[in-house]
Parts: sequence; structure tokens; C-alpha cells
Amino acid sequence: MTTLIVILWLVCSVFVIFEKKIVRMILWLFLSSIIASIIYLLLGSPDLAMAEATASAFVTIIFVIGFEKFFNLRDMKKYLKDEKEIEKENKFKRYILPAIISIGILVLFINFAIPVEQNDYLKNLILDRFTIDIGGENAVTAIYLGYRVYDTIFEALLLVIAVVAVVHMSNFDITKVNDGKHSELETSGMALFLVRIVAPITIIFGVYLIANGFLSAGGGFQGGLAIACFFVCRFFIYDIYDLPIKKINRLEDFIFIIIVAMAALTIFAGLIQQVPYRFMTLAQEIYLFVMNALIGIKVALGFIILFYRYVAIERN
Amino acid sequence: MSNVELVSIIVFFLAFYALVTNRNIIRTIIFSSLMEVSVITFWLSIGFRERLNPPILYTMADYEHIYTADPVTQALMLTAVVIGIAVTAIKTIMFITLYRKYKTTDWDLARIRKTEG
Amino acid sequence: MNYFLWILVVLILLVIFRVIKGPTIWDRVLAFNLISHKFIIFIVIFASIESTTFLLDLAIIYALFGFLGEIFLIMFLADRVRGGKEE
Amino acid sequence: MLTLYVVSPILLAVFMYLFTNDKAAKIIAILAQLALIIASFNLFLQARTYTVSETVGNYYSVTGIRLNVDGLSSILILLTTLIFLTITIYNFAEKKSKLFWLLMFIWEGSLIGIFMTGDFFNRFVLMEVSTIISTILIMYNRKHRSLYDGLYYLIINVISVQFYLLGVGYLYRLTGTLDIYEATYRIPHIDPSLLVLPYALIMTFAALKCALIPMTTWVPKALATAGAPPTVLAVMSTVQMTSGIYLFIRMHYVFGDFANNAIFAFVGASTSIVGIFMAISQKNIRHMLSYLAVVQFGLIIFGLNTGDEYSRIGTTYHMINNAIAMAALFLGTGIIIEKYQTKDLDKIQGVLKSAPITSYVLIFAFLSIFATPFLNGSVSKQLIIRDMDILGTIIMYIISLGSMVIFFKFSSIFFGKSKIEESESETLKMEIQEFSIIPLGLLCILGGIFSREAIGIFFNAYKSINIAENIQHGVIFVISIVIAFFINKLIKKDTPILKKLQTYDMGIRGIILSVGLFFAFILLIVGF
Amino acid sequence: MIEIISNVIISIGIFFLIIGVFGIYKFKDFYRRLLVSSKVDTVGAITILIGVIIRHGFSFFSAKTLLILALILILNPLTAHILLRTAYVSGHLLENEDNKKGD
Repeated sequence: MTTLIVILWLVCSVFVIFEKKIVRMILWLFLSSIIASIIYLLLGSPDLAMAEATASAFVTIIFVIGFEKFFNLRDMKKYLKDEKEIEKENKFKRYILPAIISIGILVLFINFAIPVEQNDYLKNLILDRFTIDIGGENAVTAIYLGYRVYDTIFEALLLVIAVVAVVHMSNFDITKVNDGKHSELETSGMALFLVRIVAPITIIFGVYLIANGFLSAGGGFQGGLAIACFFVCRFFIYDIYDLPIKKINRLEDFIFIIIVAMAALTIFAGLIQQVPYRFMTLAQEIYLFVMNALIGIKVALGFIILFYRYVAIERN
Repeated sequence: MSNVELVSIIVFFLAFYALVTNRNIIRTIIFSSLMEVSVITFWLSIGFRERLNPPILYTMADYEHIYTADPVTQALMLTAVVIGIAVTAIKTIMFITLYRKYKTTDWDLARIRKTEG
Repeated sequence: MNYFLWILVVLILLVIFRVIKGPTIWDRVLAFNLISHKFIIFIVIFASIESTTFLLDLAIIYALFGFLGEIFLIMFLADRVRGGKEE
Repeated sequence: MLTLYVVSPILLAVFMYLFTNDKAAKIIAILAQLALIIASFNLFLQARTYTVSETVGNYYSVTGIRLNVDGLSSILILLTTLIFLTITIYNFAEKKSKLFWLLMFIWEGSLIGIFMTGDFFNRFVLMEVSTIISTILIMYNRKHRSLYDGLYYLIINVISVQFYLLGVGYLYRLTGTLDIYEATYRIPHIDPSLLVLPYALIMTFAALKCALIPMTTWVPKALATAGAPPTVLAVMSTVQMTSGIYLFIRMHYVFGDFANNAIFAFVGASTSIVGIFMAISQKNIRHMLSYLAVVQFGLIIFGLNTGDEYSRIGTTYHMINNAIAMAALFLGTGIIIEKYQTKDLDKIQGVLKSAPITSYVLIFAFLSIFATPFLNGSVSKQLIIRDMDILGTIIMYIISLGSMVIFFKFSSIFFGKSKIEESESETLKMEIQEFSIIPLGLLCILGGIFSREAIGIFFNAYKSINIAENIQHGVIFVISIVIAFFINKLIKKDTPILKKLQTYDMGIRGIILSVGLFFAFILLIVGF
Repeated sequence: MIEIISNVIISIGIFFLIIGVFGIYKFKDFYRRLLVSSKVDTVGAITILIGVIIRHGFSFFSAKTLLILALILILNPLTAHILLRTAYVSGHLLENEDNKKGD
């Protein structure tokens, strides 16, 4: 089963690489990511499968907005004309030599990648201990929010930086757009009605994922993206850009501070281990839940800003 | 070497080949995303066995954890996925701004226009 | 039950040929839609074999996010594609 | 509480960004830097006697992330805080927004984190953070920024970090741990043929971060990009690039006997020599300095991989000296460029008269770099040379000679008549900037005079230079400076080779291909 | 017994899916392909999910499957509708069975 799906993934990846048109490349990439996430599911990691599926949808949205101008033929033709301006390289140097080199490196790599059993030391240690040390039932969440919360802080920081970077790199300083460029699709009544039904489901589902994060697959990141997805639906319905981006941005930074403070107080300072034994499980579950919720809100706000930034301002 | 590992390495070097041969900035961005996916797949294939159970308490059937997936790699790759999205967003916005300035999607042409001023 | 999964994967492989072949972008998106739905069914049957409830969350995520990405692609294609020509 | 060193700058930065205005941010920044430098000095004193170690969250054994501060990392943390204090003072009179301080502080936190962490994956995360922040910061000026350079720098870093991640994956499978020190104990018991792949993958990334040949071309993209603030470049050329060297040192330590020194000695030496030719051909000040940085980092890699304890101590000392000198050079040229509004080497003249303090600091920094007797650079270079064989010694002197030629080419800006008028309003700002770089110049001199004490404090090893060595070094120095002078006279004419070198630029495809080729090269040499 | 019934129902659903895949190769026009495949696909999905629900009886699993079923019922026709509408609005023309251009 795994073999066949892996082959599917390989086919999709090959087509990402050899496809000429940008839209098709994006479509293939989306497909490739989704098949990859099925592979993750079969490898026993539903958490990551969820993360990859949500992430790939968001990456597709970013790519679609960002590369929208290069979808049609005329731009591609212009691009080809540009290419002629530079002196022509010969085919051997451009395609065949790199192909030979890449295949050579691949063969070398596989030659040295000797199959060997995994050393299970850390895995067994964590699987044996995580219910006592961190609590919860999901080992992945336990590592993500417990043993390696130090990494998670930097990951959250990276999202803050990404938002700052997107605002800074863009040429536009505007943060509030009342009447942006509307999408050309005159959404039909039926579509509108049905999206209206779907939108609340996404937000409920996101909250469910966050709340259940430490008990089963899912967690802050996946739930946060699902909540952000609600705002994408909102964009479909109303077609307006009236969110107070600046306030959301401040809120996001503020929540980041709370996350860091929370992690610093409970994990770094070791407060959670000081809790009396009777209340240990309760304290741990409260910690995991609150942390998941905070990360979920932070991720949701970050992605809302990114999405609105792209769709409302960068399209002009 | 499991199939998953083999194919993820093949995809890694396919993306490498594509990065080396193409001249288009958009493609470079898309291929580097593909590279990230392949590396994540490789990491998950580290403890490969047929029919692994998720590392969630009530699905873990055995106490020696032989048929339980490794939670460490999963948690690490969750971080890597988020980093991947953040980097992708930044790359895309940089490309958009670059296009506005130099009116090209070509690496070499952008360089020429940069030196021209 | 396992046979169903095999059949589904083979079907997905068949639909992928439509994504490769499909003369217009609309065919490709349509085929993509079919593939993502087959994956949802795949996950449901897989969860049913394993009897694990939380795998169904993944199916819901596929349904929601596959739909969103797809709709986004379609909407932005609308003003880029004119006169029936692809791209 | 080692985490505080990393988390507190970041928390403070975000807090400042949210709740203060631009003016208050500046004052808080200086106070915080002072506090940090005191704290890191305290840490340094602790780490002199024993390795300060802490597991985040006090979890059992290697389940959590372990932070380690030993002698080397505490020195580098001290250096980081010192340079950040300098640039905070340098920026004091300038109008920089809160955003700048936010990014700067996060950068500082992540760099301290890189020097502290004892975890493979945590290092990857921190490296990504610092890469992205430096990308934003080198493009901080919205008007003059060069997006091509920024994108080039970001993409090559993001792609090569995938090699590192793959390598860590293989290492994790072999050792079953992500902790660097735990891995160090386990690796000797592993079959060497299994280690080839992770070694090659990790070292490829380390080599890119150290700007070894053939992956050098990202350095001018990062360090000479148009419109980058000089303060950012000062951090970039010193601490950010030193973090690459630190990665290299740590990874070589992890692999222990398996690590292959000969290749990297060869690659480091050739990087230096190629860097010299590239630097001589440049006409843009910043391009020249960025290739000078390449020369220095090549030399450091060369020194690390040859010889014994002496050269290792010497190289580490050289790393610090080089960082101080580089910071002085980039900040000093920043003042000059702002004054003359040009980066062209031929158009700037008479700096010695118009900005005397700056030019003295620049001259001392350069003197330190090419190992003038009695300056810190000479001490470190003599320590490196002490136990080297003849070939290594010759290479070291050739590199010194090359640096001298670069200096002679650079020194044309000091003489002649300056054509600019002084404006009243700018003087205060310039005075503060000049004031901030004086300590760096002084450190170059003090590090030479009190070299015995400095090495004693830094490395717990009292190793001094005897008189015979000093005389020998002095004679060679004088001879080489004469040779360098004549070489400089010779190359003044525009030779076609130099012109070709000046415009040489490897595209993104070339550099990615060279990453792959370097990887294959290491695989071939180590594997067979 | 329940197992066999559910297996039969799922098999019927799979059969519908196979027909749907056959459909996208049989017809030469995009609109026809859309019509056939989306309808048949939805029917197949519903049938399979009902089979799964029967298999698991009255449980939390079935409730969740029911939610997925509802989502598919909404989303699949919706996607087809938007796809068709967009294709039509942007001027993708109808073709005759023997591949001639229509009006």
C-alpha cells in the first residue's frame, strides 16, 4: 500500500518539476503535498498529516495570489522574449551536464545510505515517560509543548517575524483597505448560501481541534489554521477587506508575549513540577490546553494577517 | 532502505536538478517548497515499519513500542512545516516586490537590471 | 476491507492520468477534485479498519482545505483565462 | 537560568515594540544592552572554571533540550553582546524606528541561542530565525534596497539548510539522540562507513555558512548589498558569520576522529587565496571588505584544521580579533560612505583630514588583520604558525601578504584632498558614531599588548610569544610589506583579468550546483 | 452479518466511483465530464460512507462519518457548480459529441 502511494507521490513530484505552466505547477504541488500527507498518515503520524494538508492549502493560496499575474499566456510570452535578451547557453551546459551531475550525486548518496535499524533510545525514553512528565495522551503534543517548548517558542517567533517581513518587504505601507480589488467571479446565490453554511463549521472544527489537541491528533497549529480558514470563507462571502489589521497585529504580538511568559514560568522555571502530586494531572492538562489555545489563536491571527495582506494589498 | 526513504531522496535530488536548471524565480520558490516536503518525508521514514500506530496513548498496542511511530520526528517536523510556511510567505512577497521593481521573473535578467541601476 | 483501499489507490492513479492529459485547466482542476474526494473516502475506510475515531478529523480537514485551495485556484483563474484558451 | 539570556532580549523587544515610542525604545535598548553585557560577563566568569549546563524544564537526561556554555561559547556570547552594545551606541543619534530595534534584539537573542544550544534541531530553528532576520535587516532601507541580493541570500540559505536537516536525520537514526554531547559519546562506537553521509551533509551546510569556496558568492550579496545599514553589516560580518564557524567547530568535535581535517585545511587555504584576488579586483569599498571577510574566514578554517592545540587556541583568539576588526571596518566605512555619499574607492579621498578618528580606527583594524607586531592579530597568527609545517607557514604568510596588498589598495582613500563640505547638523551624529568605534580600535591595541593576560583569561592557558619569534615575525613582516607595496604599484593598471574578476558573479544556479558538487566532493574523499 | 451487508454497500459505492473514473475518459467535452464525474462521485461517496456507518452501528465513529457525509453533500456539488460557472463565465465553449465547435 505504502509503496503504491509513494509511487503516486513520485509521479506528482516529477510533474511539478517538468511542467511548463505555473498554474499547473501549483496544482501539481498541491496534489503532491496531499499525497505526501497520506504517506504521513500511513507512517503513523496523523498530526503531521493534518499539518501538511492544512499547510499545503495555505501555501497554494499564497502561491495563487502571488503568481496570479503569470498565469496567462501573454506574460509567459513576454518572459520568453526576455530570455532571448541574454546570450543563449548551449543545451549541454544548461540541461545535460546538471542532469549528469545530479544523477551522479544521487547514486553516490544511495551508495552511502546504508540501511540500518533506527536507534530507539530517545523514542522509547519519551514514550515511557511522557504521561508522567508532561501529561496528556498525545506524545507529539507532549514533545511539542513540553520537552521541546523551547523550539516551539522560536517557531511562534518565526511567524511573528514572517508577518513583520511581509509588511516590511512589500512596497505598500497601507494597513487598512476599505475597498480593495474585488474578485471577478460574480459568486452565485447558491455558492454564497452554501459557503455560509460551511464557514461556521470550519470555526467550530478549529476550536474542536485545539481543545482536543492533547488527547488525540491535532493541536494548536492545525486548529489555528482551520480558524484562519473561516476568514478565507468570509472573504469569499463578503468580498471586502474591513479587518483592523493593525489591531490584529498588535494582538498577535501580545499573545506571543503571553506564550513566552507562560512557557518561561511553567516549563523553564520548573513551576509545573512543583505542583502537589494530587493536582499534577489537572495542572498538566490545564497547561496543555491553555498553551494549545494560545498557539492556536496566535497562528490564526498570524495567518489572517498574511492572507489579508496578500489578498487585499499585494494584488493591486 | 525503505521505499519511502528512497523515493524521498530521489525527489530531493529531482528538486535539486530542477533548481539547478531553471532560471525562473517563481519556479525556484516552488521547487524549494517541494524540497522541504521531501525532507519532511525522509524524516518520517526514519523509523519505518509496516503498519505503525500513531503515538497516541490508546492506540499504542505494545509496551515495547515496536509498532508505535516515533513521536520525536513528528514533533520536529511539525516545527519544520511551520517554518516552511513562514519562509514561503516571505519568499513570495520578496518576489512580488522584485517583479514590481525589475519587471522580470528571470534570475539573470534581474541581476543585469540590478547592476544597470 | 483492504481491497477497497487498493482499488481506491488504483482509481486515483487512473485519475492522475486525466490531470496529466486534460486538455484544459478545467479538466485538471476537475480531476484534482475527484482525487481529493477519493482520498477522503480512503481515510474513512482506513479509519474504519483501524477503528480509530480521530483519523476522521483528517478526512474533515481534507474536505475543508481541499475545497478551499481548489476554490481559490478557480476564482483566480477566472479573470486570467479568457476565450476558452488555457492559461 | 540560561534560557533567560535568549528569551529576555526577545521578550523585551516585543514588549518595547508594543508599548513604547521610538525615543524610549532607544534608551531602553542601551540600558538593556548594558545589563546583558554585565550578565554575559558573569556567565563568562562562571564558564571559565566549569561548563554551565542546563536542561530546559529540568527533564530527565536527553529528553529535553540541553543548553551548554563552555569556554568558547561564553567568549562568543560576550563578543556578541559587546558588538551589539557598540552598534546600539553607534545608532544612538540616528532615527531608527521601533521595528529596527525589535529585529535587532530578536537577532541578538537568536545568536546567543545559537552559541548556547546543545541540540541539533534547536540549532536549525535558531539558524532559520537568524537567517530570516538578517534578510529583513539587510533590506531595511526601503528606498535603496536590492531585492535580488536579498532573495539570493535567503534562497541559498534555505536550500542548503535542507542538507543539514537531512544530515541530522541520518545522525538521529544512528545515535537515537538529538543532543550534541550525547551524540559525541555515541559516535565512536558506530561503524565509520555509516557516518560518511551525515558528515558530508552537515559539513556542506557548515561550509556554506563559512563561505568556503566554491560557495563564496553569497557573501558580497549579504555584506555589500545596496542600502544596508552599516550596523547590520557589522553584525552580519562578525557574529552571524562566526556562528557558521562555531557550527563548523562543534560539528567537527561531534564527529571526533572521523572528521577529516585535511580537506578543510585545503579548502580554507584556497578560499583565502581566491578571496585575496577577488578583493584586489574590486572598486566598491563594501565589496572589497566583504571579500576581506572571506579571506579571514578561510584563514580561520585553515588554522582550525591544521596543527595542534596552539593553533587551535590561536585560531579562536584570531576569531575574536577578526570580529572586532571587521566590526570596526564596517562601522568606520559606514561613516565614510555616509559622508561622501559614494562607495567608489576612486572617488573617496582625503579621509585622514576630514574624519581623522575614523581613519585611525580603520588603520588599526587593518593593521590588526594583517598581523602587525604588537597588535592582537600578530599574536594570534604567531600562535597559529608555531607548530605548523613549512607549507602551512608559507601559506599563512602569503595570506598576510595578500591582506597587505588589499590594505594598500584601500589606503588610497586616506590621502589626497577631500572635496566635501562639512555640514553643521551632521557633526553630533558623526561624533557619537566615531565615539562608538574608538573602543574597537583600542581593543585591537590592548589585545596585542596584553596578549598573555588575554589568552590566560580566555583559554585558561598561559601561552606567550618569545622574543626570537617576535624578531623573526618582525623581519618577515617588514619584507612582506615592502613586497606588498610593489605589488600594489604593479596592479594599478587595469588588467583584463582583474576586470573580469571584478564583474564575476555566480548566479543562483551556479551556487546551488556548487553546493551539490561540494557535497559530492566530500562524499568521494571521505568515503573512499 | 452486518459486516457482509456493509461490505456489499461499500462495494456498490466503489463501483460508482469506477463508473465515474470511466466517465472522465469516455466523454470528450469538459462539461460532460464534469456532469458525469461529479454526480457519480458524490453518489459513490455517499454510498460508501453509509456502508461504513452501518458497519460501525450507533457510535461516535458513525456520528463523525455522518458529519463528513454532510460536508461532502455540501462541498462536492458546490465545487462542481463553481467550477462549471467559472469555466462558462470565462468563455470555455461547449463542444459537440463529434468534437466540432458549437455556438
